Amino acid sequence: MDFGSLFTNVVAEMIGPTAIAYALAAIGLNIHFGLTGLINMGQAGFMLLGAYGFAISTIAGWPVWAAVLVAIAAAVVFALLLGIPTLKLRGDYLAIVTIAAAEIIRIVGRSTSLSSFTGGSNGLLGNSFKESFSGASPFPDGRFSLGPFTYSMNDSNSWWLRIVGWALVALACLLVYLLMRSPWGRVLKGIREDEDAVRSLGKNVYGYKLQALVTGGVLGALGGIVFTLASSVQPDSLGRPVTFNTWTILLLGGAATVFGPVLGSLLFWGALILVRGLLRGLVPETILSTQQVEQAGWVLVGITLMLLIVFRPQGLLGDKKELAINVR
Amino acid sequence: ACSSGGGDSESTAGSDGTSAGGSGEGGQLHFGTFLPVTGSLAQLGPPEIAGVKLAIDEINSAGGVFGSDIELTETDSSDADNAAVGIAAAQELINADVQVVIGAASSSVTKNVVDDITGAGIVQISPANTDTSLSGYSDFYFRTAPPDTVQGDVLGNLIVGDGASNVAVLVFNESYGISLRDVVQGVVEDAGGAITYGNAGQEFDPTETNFGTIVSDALATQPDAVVILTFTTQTPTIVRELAAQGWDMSKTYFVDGNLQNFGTEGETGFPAGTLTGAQGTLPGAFPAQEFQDRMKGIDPDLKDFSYGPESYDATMLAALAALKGGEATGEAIQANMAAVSGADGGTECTGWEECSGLIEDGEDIAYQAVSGVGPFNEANDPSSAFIGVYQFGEDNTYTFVRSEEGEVPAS
Amino acid sequence: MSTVIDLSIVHRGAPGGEPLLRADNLVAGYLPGVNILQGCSLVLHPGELVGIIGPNGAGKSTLLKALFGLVNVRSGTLTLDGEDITNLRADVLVRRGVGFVPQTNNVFPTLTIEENLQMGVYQTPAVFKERLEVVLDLFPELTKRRKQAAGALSGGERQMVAMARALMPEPSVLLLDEPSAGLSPVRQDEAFLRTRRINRAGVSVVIVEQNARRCLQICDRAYVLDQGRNAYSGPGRELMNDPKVIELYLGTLATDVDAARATADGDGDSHPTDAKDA
Amino acid sequence: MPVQVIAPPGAHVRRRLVLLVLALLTALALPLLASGVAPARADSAGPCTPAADVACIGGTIRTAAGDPAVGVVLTIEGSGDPITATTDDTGRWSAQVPEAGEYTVTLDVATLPAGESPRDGTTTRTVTAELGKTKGALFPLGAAGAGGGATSGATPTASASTDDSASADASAAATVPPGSATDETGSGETGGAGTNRVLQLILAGIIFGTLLALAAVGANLIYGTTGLSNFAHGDLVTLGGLIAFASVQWWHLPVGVAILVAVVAGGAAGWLLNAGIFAPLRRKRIGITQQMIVTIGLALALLSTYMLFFGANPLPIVRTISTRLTIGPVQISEQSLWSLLIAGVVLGAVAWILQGTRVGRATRAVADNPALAAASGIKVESIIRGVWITAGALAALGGVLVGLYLSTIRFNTGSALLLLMFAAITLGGLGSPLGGLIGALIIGLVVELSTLVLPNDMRYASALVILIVVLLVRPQGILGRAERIG
Amino acid sequence: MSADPQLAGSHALPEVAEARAALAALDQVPGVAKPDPMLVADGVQRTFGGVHAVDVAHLEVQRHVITALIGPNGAGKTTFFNLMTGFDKPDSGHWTFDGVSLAGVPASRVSRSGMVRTFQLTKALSRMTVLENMRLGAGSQPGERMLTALVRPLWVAREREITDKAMDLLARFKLDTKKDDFAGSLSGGQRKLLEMARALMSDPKLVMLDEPMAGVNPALTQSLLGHIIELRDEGTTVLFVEHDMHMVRHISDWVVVMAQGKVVAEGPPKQVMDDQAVIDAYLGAHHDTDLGDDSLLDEGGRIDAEADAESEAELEEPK
Ligand SMILES: Nc1ncnc2c1ncn2[C@@H]1O[C@H](COP(=O)(O)OP(=O)(O)OP(=O)(O)O)[C@@H](O)[C@H]1O
Ligand SMILES: Nc1ncnc2c1ncn2[C@@H]1O[C@H](COP(=O)(O)OP(=O)(O)OP(=O)(O)O)[C@@H](O)[C@H]1O
Ligand SMILES: [Mg+2]
Ligand SMILES: [Mg+2]
Repeated sequence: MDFGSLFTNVVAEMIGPTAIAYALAAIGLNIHFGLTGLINMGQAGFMLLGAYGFAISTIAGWPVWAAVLVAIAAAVVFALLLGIPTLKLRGDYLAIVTIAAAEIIRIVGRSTSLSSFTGGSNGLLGNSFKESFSGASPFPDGRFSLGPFTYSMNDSNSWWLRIVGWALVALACLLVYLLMRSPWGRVLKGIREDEDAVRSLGKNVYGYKLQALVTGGVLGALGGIVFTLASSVQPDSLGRPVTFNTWTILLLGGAATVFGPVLGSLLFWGALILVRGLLRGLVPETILSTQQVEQAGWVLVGITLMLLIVFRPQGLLGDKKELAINVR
Repeated sequence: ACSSGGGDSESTAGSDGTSAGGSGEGGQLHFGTFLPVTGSLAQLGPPEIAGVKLAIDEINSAGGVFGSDIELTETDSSDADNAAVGIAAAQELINADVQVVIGAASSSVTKNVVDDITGAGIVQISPANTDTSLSGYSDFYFRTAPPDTVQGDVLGNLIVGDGASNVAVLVFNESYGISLRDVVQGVVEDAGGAITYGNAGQEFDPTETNFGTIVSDALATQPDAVVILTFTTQTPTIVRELAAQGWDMSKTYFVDGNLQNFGTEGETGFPAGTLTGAQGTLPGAFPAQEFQDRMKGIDPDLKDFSYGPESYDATMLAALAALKGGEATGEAIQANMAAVSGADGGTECTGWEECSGLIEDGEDIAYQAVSGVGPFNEANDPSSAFIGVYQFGEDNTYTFVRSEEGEVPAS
Repeated sequence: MSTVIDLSIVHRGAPGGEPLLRADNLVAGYLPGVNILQGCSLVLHPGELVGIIGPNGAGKSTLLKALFGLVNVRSGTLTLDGEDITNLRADVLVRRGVGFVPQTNNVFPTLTIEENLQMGVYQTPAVFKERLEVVLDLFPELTKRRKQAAGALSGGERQMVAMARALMPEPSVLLLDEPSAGLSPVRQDEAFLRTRRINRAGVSVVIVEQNARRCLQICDRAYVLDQGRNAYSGPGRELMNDPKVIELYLGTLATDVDAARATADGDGDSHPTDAKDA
Repeated sequence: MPVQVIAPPGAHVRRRLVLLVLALLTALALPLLASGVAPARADSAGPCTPAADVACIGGTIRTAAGDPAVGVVLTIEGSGDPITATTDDTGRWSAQVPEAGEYTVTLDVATLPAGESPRDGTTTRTVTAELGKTKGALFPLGAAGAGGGATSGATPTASASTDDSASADASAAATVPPGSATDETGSGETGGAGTNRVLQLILAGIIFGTLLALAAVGANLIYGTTGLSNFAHGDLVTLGGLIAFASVQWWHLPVGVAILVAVVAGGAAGWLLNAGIFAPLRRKRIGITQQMIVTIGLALALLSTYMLFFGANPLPIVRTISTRLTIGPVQISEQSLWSLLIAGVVLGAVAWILQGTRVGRATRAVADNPALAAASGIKVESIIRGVWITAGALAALGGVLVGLYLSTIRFNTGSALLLLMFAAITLGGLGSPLGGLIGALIIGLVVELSTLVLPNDMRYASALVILIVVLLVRPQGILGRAERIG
Repeated sequence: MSADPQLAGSHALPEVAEARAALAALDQVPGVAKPDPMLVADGVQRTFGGVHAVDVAHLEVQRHVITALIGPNGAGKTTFFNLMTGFDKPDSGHWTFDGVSLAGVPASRVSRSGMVRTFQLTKALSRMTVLENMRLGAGSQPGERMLTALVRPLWVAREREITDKAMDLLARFKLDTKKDDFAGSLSGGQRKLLEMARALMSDPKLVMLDEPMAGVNPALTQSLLGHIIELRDEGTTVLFVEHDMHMVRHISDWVVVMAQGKVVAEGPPKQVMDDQAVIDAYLGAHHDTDLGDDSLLDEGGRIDAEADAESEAELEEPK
């Protein structure tokens, strides 16, 4: 078994666009859940809208910055559409509404009725929208190796994307850091605990929830852009499993912490590659065929996930003390 | 270690080092499979993987290429729902410095990774992508799947020839189903018939499992024939529903994505006689039995052979292209794919031994695909394909009736 | 103010006899490393009514919860009828005849009043009908709302439901955590009297109260808890008049107001007959 | 076979000859076709077989009633001499044309069987022949005057139920009482084989809704008692179906026993999940959101395990296919009828237990306030254990019945239904089992009836839209209770 | 009129003394008009499934005084609070606060306009520290706007003020040692205290306390009453629900009695509490009798008779 290349693969995944995209989405979800207590089960919907917004407007010939703005606007509009009627719903009701809304976006996106914009189930091809982003890169073209990692400088899944992506993650972390320690963050936390109490103290709970939903959703949309810039726009690729993964990442890293979502994303994707790689390398073909190994890999990933929560329920960076206060 | 030279596909500057360092004259070939092992399309994976392995087995047992065996790295492309798995697998293959990636099965998954793979100078050959928008996507992207235009045309004419003027199409909303449907619809309508069900807007979800209403709606339009355009994930359920609602199954048509020897036993079996008389089209010029037996030699559990031949061909073509190009690099393979497929003519040959022998003798070859596809055209799609027509018997297995060849219209 | 003190009540329960419930040097807490009870002791003789008072956060509720197995006891011993019950599960204690009314969250909000009461005799469903009548007799205002969800009740009504629920199974030991909070004055008086009557009927009671005067009036003995430790203990009347206890825990408000009222009224007559404008 | 060779007066000798040859060939081919095993030889499919240098044009002509129209003459004109072709006893005709290119096929109306005429009035079609292929030309027939419907019949619901409808084939009619097959003519809303479409959809909706309710009720119970949204519930449903499949197909047990085995297995799984995972989590006082993530991990592990053992193919619990019974204006398969019945009875029993029994109330009490429940002498943990066992068993039963109704079960059947299950219980009011049933029925009906107006692939989206709309009006769900504040 | 002259704060604002004095001249009838009403409710009705929980024809709450709202359990006091503060919607009726109509105004706006309430069943923000709970109660913190929140200097100064004030109140409420504990870990009484202290953070014009002292230790209650009186003297209007008659008598300037949703009596504390109807329905004639008296234990004793009287009164009284 080649541990060197396995290690390389693990690290590559951890610094790659998938980890970045999920980190952004999880930071957004952290604003929803960790800070405000909104159980948003539709983060993938925001990501998909971001992806569509970016890709469709790029295909329509808009420059990168405008396309990003369109993606953000799409997320904002969706957050408002979703939030204005539903934010008065409590906890689990909101969860099902958001999961349903995200699913509706996916189904409508892949349906034949809008295929002139969304490409229907074909989705939107990478080469139809990636160029303007790689064109915006200040770096020379070509491939570049840093240690064992070789990527193209600017094309799909490039160093350029990684740099921009991590910069976004850093910015998002800074944003959360500032907000979390501010009175604004305090109000959100209050809403998380008991919105009626906060209402009685004169805070416009509804407005705050909407702000949180929009902010987190925009981060999700940015995550969606990063994700599609390394792949293509496929509605099915930003469906329910993505939301589940994002939640896992958030709780793995620790909700209501600044770096939890980022750490969670790194570890989740790193662990995924590691677990499956180890299985592949260590289990002889006579016991499990290569195919079975992949499936068993998922079983292990699921179990690992459960064990992590069991043994570190507050997440890696979370506060154990908060957990001890039994809310229910 | 920094090499930011010109990145255009002609340049082999970056890969010179690799090709010189290998054993033999040209270095070692390293292929990767990028096929679904998990996820909702997992049942498509085994025959495809078996096809690749069969080809590599045959090549390696004949001494390999450039004096060394072809190395194979298998990865899981999963499905579009778990895109991140596929993306990671693609990165893994890129990191492993493969020269050829065989996959993916689903067009959606392909689209997620094709930029990365081809951008790294790796030849990607899909055995199953039929989405027309992938035609000519990249110089490094090929496919051995028969274009829908050919199969759909044959299928449409088969239906029309059987006198069906009102045709109901049970089609799922995936590019595979929709583009086949469009072709069939064209043929049927040109001939004066009509699609009574399955028009735009009547596609169902690819994850649909509840077909009662869909089937009864389709049958309510009083069709003369029913075409099933889905993968094997949904087909058995649809067949059962059709039979339960009293449809005469002899007027049912299958396609390569779901034509399967269902049999009367085991998981896939239907009661004897269920499918008697139903027909299906399957790309491939030759009666497939002998080839299927060879595939079973690789994976004895195989029941379904969809896209196995295409995968085999993809592997063979890539290996031959490498041999012809004289080095184990993506660029060399890419440059010679069309040539070995017979795009510029050449001696027709089948199998590794014959074809590699011809190449080593310096001859131009035209590899005769097991799947019946013709040489690549400018868009790296098969330019033509043989389509076999098959008919089900009492035991729900199909037998060969005849085959037709179709050209891919130049786009 | 009545001064009738029947000393025979105070020492009922035979001092020197075996205590029914006994807690020795209890140490307990919620968060790891933080002890709320820091060596609390309590003795309850059969047939006794014992009160616990103390400032907010002293650990009174924690003590009751510890007795009832709802808080983990870290050290110390707990015996019921001579048997060790430290950290026994609550339902086991219920089977052994211990009843408990928590301070907060003391009803099942989505269950109707009747269902709430039914839960009170969960382990002995056969007696439900009979006990229901008895208990509804005690709280007649609950009768007409039997089918209403307890969550919709007013604060005081909830309190009645909570008390009623605890009385359903005829426990032999009753642990009450502020049963009078939120009740109207006359209902409070009733609650205390009822407690006494129950006690008289043979139930041993531990009652935690912030209505400290009332509590001390009715109980045989009382403990004053402060910061998780026993601060004072003794017969209720003694504590009530102990200046230290008054200063630290009881306050002088009631006496002040009464005094002021007495002055204003001019005489001790507390039965004004003039005002009748409602 | 109603062979009706109508030879008009003065027919060519040559045509006779062609007929003869055709008849001979058909006679040769027939036994082979009838045996059902088509020979693997290319030339046996018909008179003209396309080859690399052969192009064919052909088709089949049927009367309005669907019988082969025999002896119909067609003329094919293009390059070279005109060619005539005549339909054989199966209504089939074909002609070999000399080269690729455009040909005009003309139907000789005079040779048509009595009373038949081209439905759309067209008697000529242009066909582009290609080497190596058979190109078709269609001449659908229909009674004069009744035509038009089918030519514009590209719209599906406008229904091609003109007179050619009887061509819907004999076997369909065989399962349907005679008479019902004829009364549908011209009626826009008649469904397949003589059923009323709207009623049929409603029935389908009710069955689907009931089964969904059964599959979902366990999730509702678990939510109701512990507050946990169990994302692995769908996989418990799948488990039932898969166990039933294995019992019937692998261990050859009768279906009834298989259902029992599946239910027991489901209950055992519920017990195991609680004892092995969730009871310890509760003991450690781990938050409900964390537990929810654990269920996500569990769902992943279960799904992959199923795939490992059962593969990705759809699996039939029973291999036989039972045709549908017709009851009044609707059709229903016997399996579905049984499923509906069992589900109805079980749901009723569950509702009664929850509302009418002490233990049922105790589950609600535990849901409301576990600490107080313990203080009331309820064994909270054993109630929760019981709920998990029941939930597992009910999910498994739901899985079997869903598998029977949908006719197959797959490793992801349950997880694909999960969202609908959650939607149903949310719609009804979380934690309210009766509400869950109502919610599920609404979802089932919307899913089925939405196809009347919406594209097919939007049917689930429409159910979700309904969910959102209802929650806007009643934020606590249909039967949920609003909370008191203060 | 003062219940207790010695408690009329010497440093009270003149208008406060004036407002209190003005009460003396009023008729003691339900719904009487006050000279300077802060809160005026008209025809406010709320029914739950046929039961009239609140049915207030007219009620005015005088500015600058302490008004107590008393009444039997289930009289509708909490529901009335909920309606006034926008946490519940009445079936009919309108009301004004400080001259502004508040019908249909959301709870948060009501609170911001200066009418702050506490909850009978406390709503501590469990996983926030006590100090954070307090800070949240403060108004006009620019840092609570999202964009300003990002620029720390824009709000630190105000934050410091808020913190100082919070610490001050916490000390008064004996919660200062708990300031860094999670509010969820407080005892029942401590939560009540936190709830009240938090409501006072925003310097409300009218503070509505729902049974603030239930469960609070008597010694502490006593010291807190002083604080409430001080608040009034500084100009805050107080409306509170309480069952502790000592407290009502000690600090209230005016008492409103509710029963079965209706206002059934109003007046200065002494008069109201001496009102036989109120005594029958609510207080019980001997609520200050020593309950240690064994004679009370006999069935059919005096208290029982009173309890029965209350039940009957409840049934008959409102028309
Ligand atoms: N959401 C509700 N649904 C049904 N009934 C309710 C609801 N809220 C209150 N009620 C009823 O309205 C009546 C008034 O309740 P409210 O809480 O206002 O009483 P209260 O005067 O505050 O009593 P307490 O002194 O016991 O707190 C009660 O009988 C209560 O049961
Ligand atoms: N769930 C909990 N987690 C952590 N600490 C707690 C918890 N409950 C109570 N405490 C702490 O334990 C101490 C004692 O609380 P307890 O409830 O026993 O007080 P109490 O004497 O009943 O007070 P009160 O008269 O106010 O009800 C308090 O300081 C409180 O902060
Ligand atoms: Mg307490
Ligand atoms: Mg109240």
